[in-house]
Amino acid sequence: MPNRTGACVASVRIWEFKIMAKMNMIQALNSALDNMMERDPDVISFGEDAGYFGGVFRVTANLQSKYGLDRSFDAPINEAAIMGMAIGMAAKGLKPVAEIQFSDYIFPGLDQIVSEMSRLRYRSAGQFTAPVVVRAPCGGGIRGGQTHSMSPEAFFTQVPGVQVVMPSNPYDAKGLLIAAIESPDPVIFFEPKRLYNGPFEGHSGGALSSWGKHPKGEVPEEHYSLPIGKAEVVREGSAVTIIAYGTLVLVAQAAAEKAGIDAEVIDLKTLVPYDLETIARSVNKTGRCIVAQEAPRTSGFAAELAAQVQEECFYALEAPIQRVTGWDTPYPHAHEWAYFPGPDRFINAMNAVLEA
Amino acid sequence: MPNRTGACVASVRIWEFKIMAKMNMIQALNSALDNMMERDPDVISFGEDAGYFGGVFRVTANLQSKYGLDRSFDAPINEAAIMGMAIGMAAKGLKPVAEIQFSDYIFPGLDQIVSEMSRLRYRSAGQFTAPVVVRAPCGGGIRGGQTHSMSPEAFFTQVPGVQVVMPSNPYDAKGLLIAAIESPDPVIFFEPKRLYNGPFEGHSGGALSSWGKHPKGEVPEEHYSLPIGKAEVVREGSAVTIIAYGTLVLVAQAAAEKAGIDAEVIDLKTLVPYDLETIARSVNKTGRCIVAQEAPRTSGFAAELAAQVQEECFYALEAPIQRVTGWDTPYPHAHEWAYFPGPDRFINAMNAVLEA
Amino acid sequence: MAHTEPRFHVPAPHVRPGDTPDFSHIAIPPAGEAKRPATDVAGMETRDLALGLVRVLDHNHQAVGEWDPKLDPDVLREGLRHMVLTRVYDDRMLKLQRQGKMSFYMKSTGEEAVAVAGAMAMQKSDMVFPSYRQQGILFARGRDIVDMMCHCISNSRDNLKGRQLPVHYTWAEGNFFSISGNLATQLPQAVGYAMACEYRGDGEIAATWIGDGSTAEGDFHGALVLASTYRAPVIVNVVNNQWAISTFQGIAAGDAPTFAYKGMGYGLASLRIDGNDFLAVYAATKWAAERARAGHGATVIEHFTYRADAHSTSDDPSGYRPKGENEIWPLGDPVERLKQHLIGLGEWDEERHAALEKELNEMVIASYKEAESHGTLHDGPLSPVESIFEDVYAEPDWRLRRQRQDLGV
Amino acid sequence: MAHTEPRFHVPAPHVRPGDTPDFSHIAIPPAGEAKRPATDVAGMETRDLALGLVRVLDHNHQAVGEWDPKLDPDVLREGLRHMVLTRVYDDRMLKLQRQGKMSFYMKSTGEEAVAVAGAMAMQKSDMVFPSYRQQGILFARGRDIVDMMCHCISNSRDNLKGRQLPVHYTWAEGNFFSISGNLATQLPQAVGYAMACEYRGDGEIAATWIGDGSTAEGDFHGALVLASTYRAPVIVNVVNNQWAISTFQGIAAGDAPTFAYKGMGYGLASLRIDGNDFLAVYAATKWAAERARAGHGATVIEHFTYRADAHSTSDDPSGYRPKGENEIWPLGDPVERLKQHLIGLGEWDEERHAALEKELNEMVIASYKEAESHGTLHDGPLSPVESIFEDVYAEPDWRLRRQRQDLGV
Ligand SMILES: Cc1ncc(C[n+]2csc(CCOP(=O)(O)OP(=O)(O)O)c2C)c(N)n1
Ligand SMILES: Cc1ncc(C[n+]2csc(CCOP(=O)(O)OP(=O)(O)O)c2C)c(N)n1
Ligand SMILES: [Mg+2]
Ligand SMILES: [Mg+2]
Repeated sequence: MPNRTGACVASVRIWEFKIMAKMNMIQALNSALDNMMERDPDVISFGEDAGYFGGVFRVTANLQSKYGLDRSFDAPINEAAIMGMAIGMAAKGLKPVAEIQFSDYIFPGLDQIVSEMSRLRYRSAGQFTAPVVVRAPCGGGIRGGQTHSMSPEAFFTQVPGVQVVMPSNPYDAKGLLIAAIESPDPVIFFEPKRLYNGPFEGHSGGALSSWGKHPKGEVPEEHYSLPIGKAEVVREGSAVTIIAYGTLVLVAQAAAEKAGIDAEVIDLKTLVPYDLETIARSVNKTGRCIVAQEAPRTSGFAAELAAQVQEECFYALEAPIQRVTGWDTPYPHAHEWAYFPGPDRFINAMNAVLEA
Repeated sequence: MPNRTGACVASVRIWEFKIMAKMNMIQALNSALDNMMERDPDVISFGEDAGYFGGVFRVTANLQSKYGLDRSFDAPINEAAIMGMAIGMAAKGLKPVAEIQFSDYIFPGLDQIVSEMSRLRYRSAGQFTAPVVVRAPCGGGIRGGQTHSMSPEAFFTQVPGVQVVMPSNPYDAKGLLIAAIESPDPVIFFEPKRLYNGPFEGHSGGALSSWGKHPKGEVPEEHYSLPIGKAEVVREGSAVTIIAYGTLVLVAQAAAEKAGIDAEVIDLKTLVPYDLETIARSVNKTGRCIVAQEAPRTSGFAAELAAQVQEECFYALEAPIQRVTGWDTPYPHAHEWAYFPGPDRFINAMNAVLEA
Repeated sequence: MAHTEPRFHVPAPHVRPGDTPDFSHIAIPPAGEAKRPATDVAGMETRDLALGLVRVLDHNHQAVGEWDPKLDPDVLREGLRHMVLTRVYDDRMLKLQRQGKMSFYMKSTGEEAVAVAGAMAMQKSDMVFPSYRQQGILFARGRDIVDMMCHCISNSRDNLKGRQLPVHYTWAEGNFFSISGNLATQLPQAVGYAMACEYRGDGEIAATWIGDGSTAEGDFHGALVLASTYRAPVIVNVVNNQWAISTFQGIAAGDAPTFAYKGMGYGLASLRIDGNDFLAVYAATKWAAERARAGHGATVIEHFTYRADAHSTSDDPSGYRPKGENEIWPLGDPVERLKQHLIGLGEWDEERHAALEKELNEMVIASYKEAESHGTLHDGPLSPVESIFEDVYAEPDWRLRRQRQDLGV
Repeated sequence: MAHTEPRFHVPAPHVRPGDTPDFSHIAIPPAGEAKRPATDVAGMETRDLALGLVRVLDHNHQAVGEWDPKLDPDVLREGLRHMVLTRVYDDRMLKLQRQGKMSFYMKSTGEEAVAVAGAMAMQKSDMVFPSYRQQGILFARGRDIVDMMCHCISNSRDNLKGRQLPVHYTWAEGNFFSISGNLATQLPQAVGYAMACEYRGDGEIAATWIGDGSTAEGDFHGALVLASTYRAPVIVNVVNNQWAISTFQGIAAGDAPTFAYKGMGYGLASLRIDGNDFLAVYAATKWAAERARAGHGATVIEHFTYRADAHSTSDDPSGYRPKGENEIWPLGDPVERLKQHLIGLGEWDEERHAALEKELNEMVIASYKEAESHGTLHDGPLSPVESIFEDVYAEPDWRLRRQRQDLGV
């Protein structure tokens, strides 16, 4: 059972009995869509291969047979058209959940997100809105090479008007996807694909472990939501704060375990708007901070976090904030583990920060 | 006359006599193109309205009549196609300089930049390269509203494989554009359009001043280049370092003058790869730092600079690094001066940093 | 230094500044010739219409042929009124822009029929996704002119709170979508909206407008793929006014025979029509709207017209095309043609026309006075400064709240 | 819960898993029927060819009609050899992938003629911009098989230094452009390259390949706009193998009559051909190459074929289409058809064919042995780790130098 699930879920759990099930992240996301399509006839889902077949990662499996061709359908291979169609539908009051097959392929649709979806409310002064949810599997660790491994989240964190979310486990994935669908704002929802089938601690060689054995692999079958904008301290500690999201949350935890360092690990969950309060509380306590992202270093989201933390917690900081990131290169295929910021890089960073 | 033009120009000036002319930034850029098209038959220029008419800002004026229809031509309104065409031409050995009419409109072409232009050398292990120059007017201050005012540079600083340049005056504009065309790597070349016709110090009401009276408005008519990757200290000082690029370089200088603060102002010129050496030297001296960008705050390039500076100069820093930026909103039309980071916001930041 | 012959083909217009305007290369088939198929015709059967030119008003300004929508004179007079108002409004706004009253303006001179007749042939509950040159729709749908002006001068009553460039209107109440400065983006949005109409089953449809130059964008293609795949009830209007900014239609068209014909590549019903002929625009739109509403899918309509004035107030066409082209444009002027048609019918006369122009002129002048009483861009009042932090999200997050504080508002 | 009738149209294939494979809805015109126009024909005159199906080999495997390229038996045998090699190679690589020897693989089974005949009908100096399913080009151009395998197993001799997914080949020496994982991006690049050929005046042209599903991308449109506008010497091959991944061609095509017909919207010469007919592919490519080289511009060729196997090793088609479709595909198998044609000519026989298969099989097995001697993905040796920091830029900047240090290599 998740232990720190926030007020929202807690309050739900007071008045209804939850049937818990073991779910991997794919099942949890599918369950979120299923719950929402069941309760709200305006929720529809589409994308490349996302209809009949249920998505190349099967996140939308069985939705077409359950809810019909017009509520879960295949889209032509044109990401701009998919985004534009979703905006038009949302403007009419539907709640489209559009899948981008790999986040690497979101770029042909970026203009519709940056110039349209994000600004429709603003430029029309609230007359029209586009509360689309864009789902996109991201990140490496599956030998996908440079076009199936990107973590482009920072691009979206620069776009006023969209919220950006990335869960790190099935329980959060479901609760946050439901929150995203219920949000009045557009949400770019990144799914770390390396975590779809099991937790991953960054040891490339190891056997795939299962969400079934992980506390956050227990997921209520019913509807629940987690608040967008709230981070979670997933490991308490006093020596250093590690701020991470997605796959690296698990890697950071494992690295702290492995090194036996009393690190506090924050799972950010929402990148925009990020939970500065939780971050500042922790850094003010530990006085040391590491920010992590899988994307290339320069101008990644870790830079935003570092910039803000040094401003917010300057006088508490006892060492420079370290960034643990991918390199400023495309994601290589054969040497993907030399690129991926694994536990050793976290340990090095912790040592550097602690020795400073 | 520019006083700190770097070794490259200095050495050129030893052995040839330069005919200097007063040029605004448009003329300087046009002169760079003219020089390069004259000396290298592989240099070609194109874009929307960039051929016969010479560009909506006239940067490519007269190139078609001088060099022919096939060296300066109009392109269909499809930024992805323009980028793709440029990549194909560059792969064959030409040196395409492609204009994006406003940097706001670069997004439909972003995929070709992020997934193709930037990675061609890497993914082909050097067998093919795409040394395209993408010219794009950027920034606000011309009442362009949200679709003619963007500063999207940070998007490109996240893309391994492209260099990113933004000059702040005619002299640098010409020298850097020539360097960009001569670079073996793709260069995204941003032209702060508010500076095209004259220097601008951020006082919205004031009369337009002229580059003719500015030392950096004196520009050699001949070919010269400035090194990509080199910043310049444009105002020496010891109280605080302000790192800026483009329009905000002039605004920062004016703010320091106005407030009578002994600020050192660094004109970054190249964002990728940025000149960490010059930055660190200055911050280690002043112990205080302000980073500035016109783009919305979150995840802008100022965040990268702040993150790196705090890591590099942690023990020299006496106050938190402040960011002076646009707001996390689209660029508004009527209230553009409430959005634009003008001299007062710099002065506030300087005071904050100095009082800290 | 320049090669005399370019090494690859770059299309160029027939004439350039200094040359004599000349449209003799444009073939204009006689009015009344085009067949009007049933509205459930297969898209592929519209080939002749995609290559031809649907015209109703002949050179004597009489309505001829199968496409004559046989409108009541009251409807014709209403259309004339909207078109004259569009022109009067545009002219006045241009003058005011030149006087510094607004930052920017875009006229639709010569293209009034495209917007006005298009809007009148649809239901007011149908959503329109225009480009920046269909202000005629707003008049046809009865938007308050003072409101329009308040937007253009970005004052305290601007319904867009000063956030958008002038002419980038939004009017949800009138089912007029938010105009984007980014070309072609509205197209897939219109298709999505149209699909949502079917999903809702409310009998509504959508229409969108795009310029000749903008058809080159990927979103044009994406939208037609969607429209064809899902048989969406949408009308895609291509306004071929011969020019993008400084580039003529040949840069977007290449060797394509017509813009309408592009629709055929998607199996969509496709019509090329005389965009300066109120009756042709009305009839074609009515046909397409009926087709869409009956579930037979989308129609591409190319409106063959001419941009009689500059692209915008930032543009001076004398740099790239001969002066006076608009006067010899072979399809004439849409206002003049409808006026003459009505006169021919005995339903209108020069005096009434002069009176109409005078009335509308005065109304526009008076409206502007009223608009200015709510402020101007330069002297205010504007929307409150703090409004720049609103509507980014449904609720401002901590970043926006802090930034508002930083600005001290 | 599901509406029985969807509220908007969503196309679906005729049959799904569990159904009996059935292609009776596909009309196959007889071989030899299509006219072969002069290579300088106006694009618009190719309409019948865009709607028809150019076929040379008839049901008796005899070459008939105007499009018969009348190839020397040596050339036919060479083509057969390349096609058999492609298939043998694909089959072996699939097996090896299943054994964990490479991370990923994509076969081109059933589509060998598209790549092989296309490559053979061009000059080797012409640049090709393939998608990931035209490995046949590499065989036709004589690339070393060990090199290809070294790429696929990402070992120390991989000419892409392990940076790309398997099958995403680059081979500059053979004028084979770098394959992208991002669909359709190669199209405008090919057009730009072709324009640069004209600029250089070296008589070279370019060709590119794109899947049916990928034609929906904006870059397909952008490329055709460019090709039409600048009359670029480029061949745009649309490989309609009926499937994207799990979605059938109807999701991209919508109501379009054919993919070739899309070219008509740009005024381009457009041909729809039997993609499983080596001679038809050869003849059409030759025609288009001649046309391009003579300065008459681009051609769109739709290769009507069938993806006989899975999309990639990550895909299992039994989830979305009936098994056995490939066996009843009405245009048969390209290898078998060319083989029978040669046998019919008396220029080939079953024994020689069996011997060829055996020879190529052994060669492929031996090649793999050699390839493995340079390392495998899992056991190495790979390219040196520090090579991941090379080729990002011409020279690594301080960031990359530091990062390399951080990695300790
Ligand atoms: C994506 C994008 N690219 C470029 C521009 C700049 N631009 C504004 S209008 C215009 C010309 C459009 O011409 P056309 O589509 O023919 O429309 P018209 O103005 O003639 O109605 C251009 C290039 C833009 N607004 N958006
Ligand atoms: C821009 C982009 N979007 C999506 C994908 C994912 N994807 C890879 S192959 C494929 C199907 C392509 O089908 P088609 O074009 O018919 O080519 P085929 O595989 O049949 O040769 C998809 C959707 C991608 N690689 N790039
Ligand atoms: Mg136009
Ligand atoms: Mg396919």
